Amino acid sequence: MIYLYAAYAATWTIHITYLAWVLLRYRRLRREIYELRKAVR
Amino acid sequence: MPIRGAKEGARSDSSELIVNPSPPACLNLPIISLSDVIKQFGRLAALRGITAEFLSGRLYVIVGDNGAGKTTLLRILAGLSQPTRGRVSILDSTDPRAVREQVGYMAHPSLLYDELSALENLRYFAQLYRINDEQRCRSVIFSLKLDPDLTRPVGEYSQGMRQRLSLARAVLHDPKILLLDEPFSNVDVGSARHMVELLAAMRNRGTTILLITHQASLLESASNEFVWMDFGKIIRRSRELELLQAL
Amino acid sequence: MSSLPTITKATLAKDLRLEWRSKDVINAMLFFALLVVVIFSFSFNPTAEESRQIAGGLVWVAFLFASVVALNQTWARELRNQVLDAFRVSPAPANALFLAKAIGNFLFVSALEALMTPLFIVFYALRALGPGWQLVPVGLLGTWALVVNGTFFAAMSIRTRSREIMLPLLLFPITIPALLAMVQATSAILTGEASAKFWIVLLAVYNLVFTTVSLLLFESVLHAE
Amino acid sequence: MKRAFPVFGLLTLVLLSFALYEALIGAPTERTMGEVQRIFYYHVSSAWTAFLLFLTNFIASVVYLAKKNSKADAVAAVTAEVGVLFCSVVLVTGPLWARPVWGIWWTWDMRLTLTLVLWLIYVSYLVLRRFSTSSQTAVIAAALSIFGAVDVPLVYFSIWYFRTQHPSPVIGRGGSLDARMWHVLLINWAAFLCFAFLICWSRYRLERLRRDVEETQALEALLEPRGVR
Repeated sequence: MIYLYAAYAATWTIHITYLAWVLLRYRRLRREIYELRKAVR
Repeated sequence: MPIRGAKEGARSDSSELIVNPSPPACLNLPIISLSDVIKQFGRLAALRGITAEFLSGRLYVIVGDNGAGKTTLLRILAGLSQPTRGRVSILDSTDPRAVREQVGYMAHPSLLYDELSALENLRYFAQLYRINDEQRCRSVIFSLKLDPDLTRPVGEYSQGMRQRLSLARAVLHDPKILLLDEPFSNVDVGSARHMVELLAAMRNRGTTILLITHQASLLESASNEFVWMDFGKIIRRSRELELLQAL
Repeated sequence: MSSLPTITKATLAKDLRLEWRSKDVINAMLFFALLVVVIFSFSFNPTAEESRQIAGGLVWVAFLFASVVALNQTWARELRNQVLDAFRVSPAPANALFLAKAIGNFLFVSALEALMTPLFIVFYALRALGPGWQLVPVGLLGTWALVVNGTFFAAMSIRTRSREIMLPLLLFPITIPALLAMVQATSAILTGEASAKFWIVLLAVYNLVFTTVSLLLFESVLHAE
Repeated sequence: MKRAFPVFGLLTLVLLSFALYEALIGAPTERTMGEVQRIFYYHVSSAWTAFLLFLTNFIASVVYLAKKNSKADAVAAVTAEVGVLFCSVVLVTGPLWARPVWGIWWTWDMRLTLTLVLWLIYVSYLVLRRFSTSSQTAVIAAALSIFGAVDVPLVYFSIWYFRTQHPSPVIGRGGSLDARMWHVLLINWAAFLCFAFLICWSRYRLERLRRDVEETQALEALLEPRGVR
């Protein structure tokens, strides 16, 4: 039983870690766009 | 066939023709044209929209600060890299690779094998152009005042000799268009003058030459037009070097 | 396309001449190979019977590591003075360059194997119980399998940062089936317990497939920029 | 188009929860393996999703080489990344299933080995993308993807023969699947596919945005030094 839960938990941990990483990159990019806009003006 | 009969030919007709640098009128056709060419390397743009035409049978001197995009422009014309955007047309072909046989390219590094002798180097590069003519290699080396029988490897040549041999490699297959990146760097004044004479003679026979240099004054009499690049754009073109510099 | 064999030959002759003058590949490779054999002998000290079982793996892993040294050097010469650009501006077919480099590497790695094999035989007291002549096709096909992909990936990795590390990273995963085939074939022949036929056929197919793919793709990789 | 993303996201979330419920509670318990068998629904649907993503990567790479279309390159980059993600899930859940059922974490079984090799190939693909100089990444990555795809059948045959020579120490999964289990598996697969598509979509948008930013930055950056002069 413990293996079952471990597997399901592991699956979602991997997915959520990845999504968090994507989100982090997205935010970094957003900041860059913001700064770029400021620089152009 | 430039540099043919290099011994007498090049030197005599270059010295008389250098007085009158304007090419025959029939050759004044655009041989290279660029429209809005952009080249981007990641977060850096080397070329930011270049639109220009270069006419056949002329010698253009490209000047500008380091990082102005001169070398990138030349590499794109040589087919070594593709523009990120925009159109390049050389000899009525939009693919620089289709006209490779017609283009000679001399880069800032020598593009030669240090371990081989001058003749061995040229013999190999001649084969890449399907030229199997030992005599041709020898005469090209000779026309640049080098000794074809020298067995010393190119690695032991002086910088000036290496530059001249590098030019020999670029003109080996008698190209219609010659692209030269800093051909005179570290070359002594005498050799540089000789190279200019040779280039002028080639131009007079119809070769189009684009040349990057920091020693533009060397080419004041030979050049047809000066092209000034800055920050990835062509800022100004002028027949007179002083006019260009005055602005 | 008629220029392909001529230019291949010219390029190969040029590479061999360069190697003859500088000898940097051969020297580095030979010493490295010797080190690999000696270290392997220290690490595994089996009886003759055991060594027959593991020799296939041992020998090919040693060859694989040693050939990476040679493969990394393949394009080093073309990068000095950026001579590669001189090839790229010429109308010569890209595949001629690839074939010349692959054949050159094949010769280097074969020479290396010819020198390492006797050392392995001496250190491990090897003797084939199966049909020994089959080791020849296995060796030739296996070497080509290492070299054809290695040459291609070396060309790829010169376009990356930290290129020396990139080559094994790219090469090893793709080479797994070939390596498995070489090792299994060699073990089968040495122990004489099984037939190596399947593995030889697999190696031949592997070579055919990857030689074709390499020739199809090399031009775009060489001119990528 | 802007509305489609949250709507689809919500739909996927519902589907995923339903699939989770079905996998943990809805599906019948397997007789010999017991509860642990339920890992199967996540394991297999992740594997199929990963293979599909790698296939997409291969197709996008071929399209890129043929047409030099930068959108195809972005698709290839994204599907490889998400494919490796799902493949990692397969490789983690696999041993977690094998341990209680077979008593060992890992065996050089056909499917396991193939998945591992695929994972290695695509990780090297991602490393190559990261390390190559920017203007050449797309072409050499596409070439590597084609090498990887061509390699898969060869890996398959080599391991297949390797295994028939030395029969694996474990009992295969064997047996046909119960209809109800099939049902749950397909629901899970559908949910995972939607989920993968959702990730790819947002990752693709991020990739395109990144490229746009890079381009604007490239074209603008040179303005600054001019201002200074």
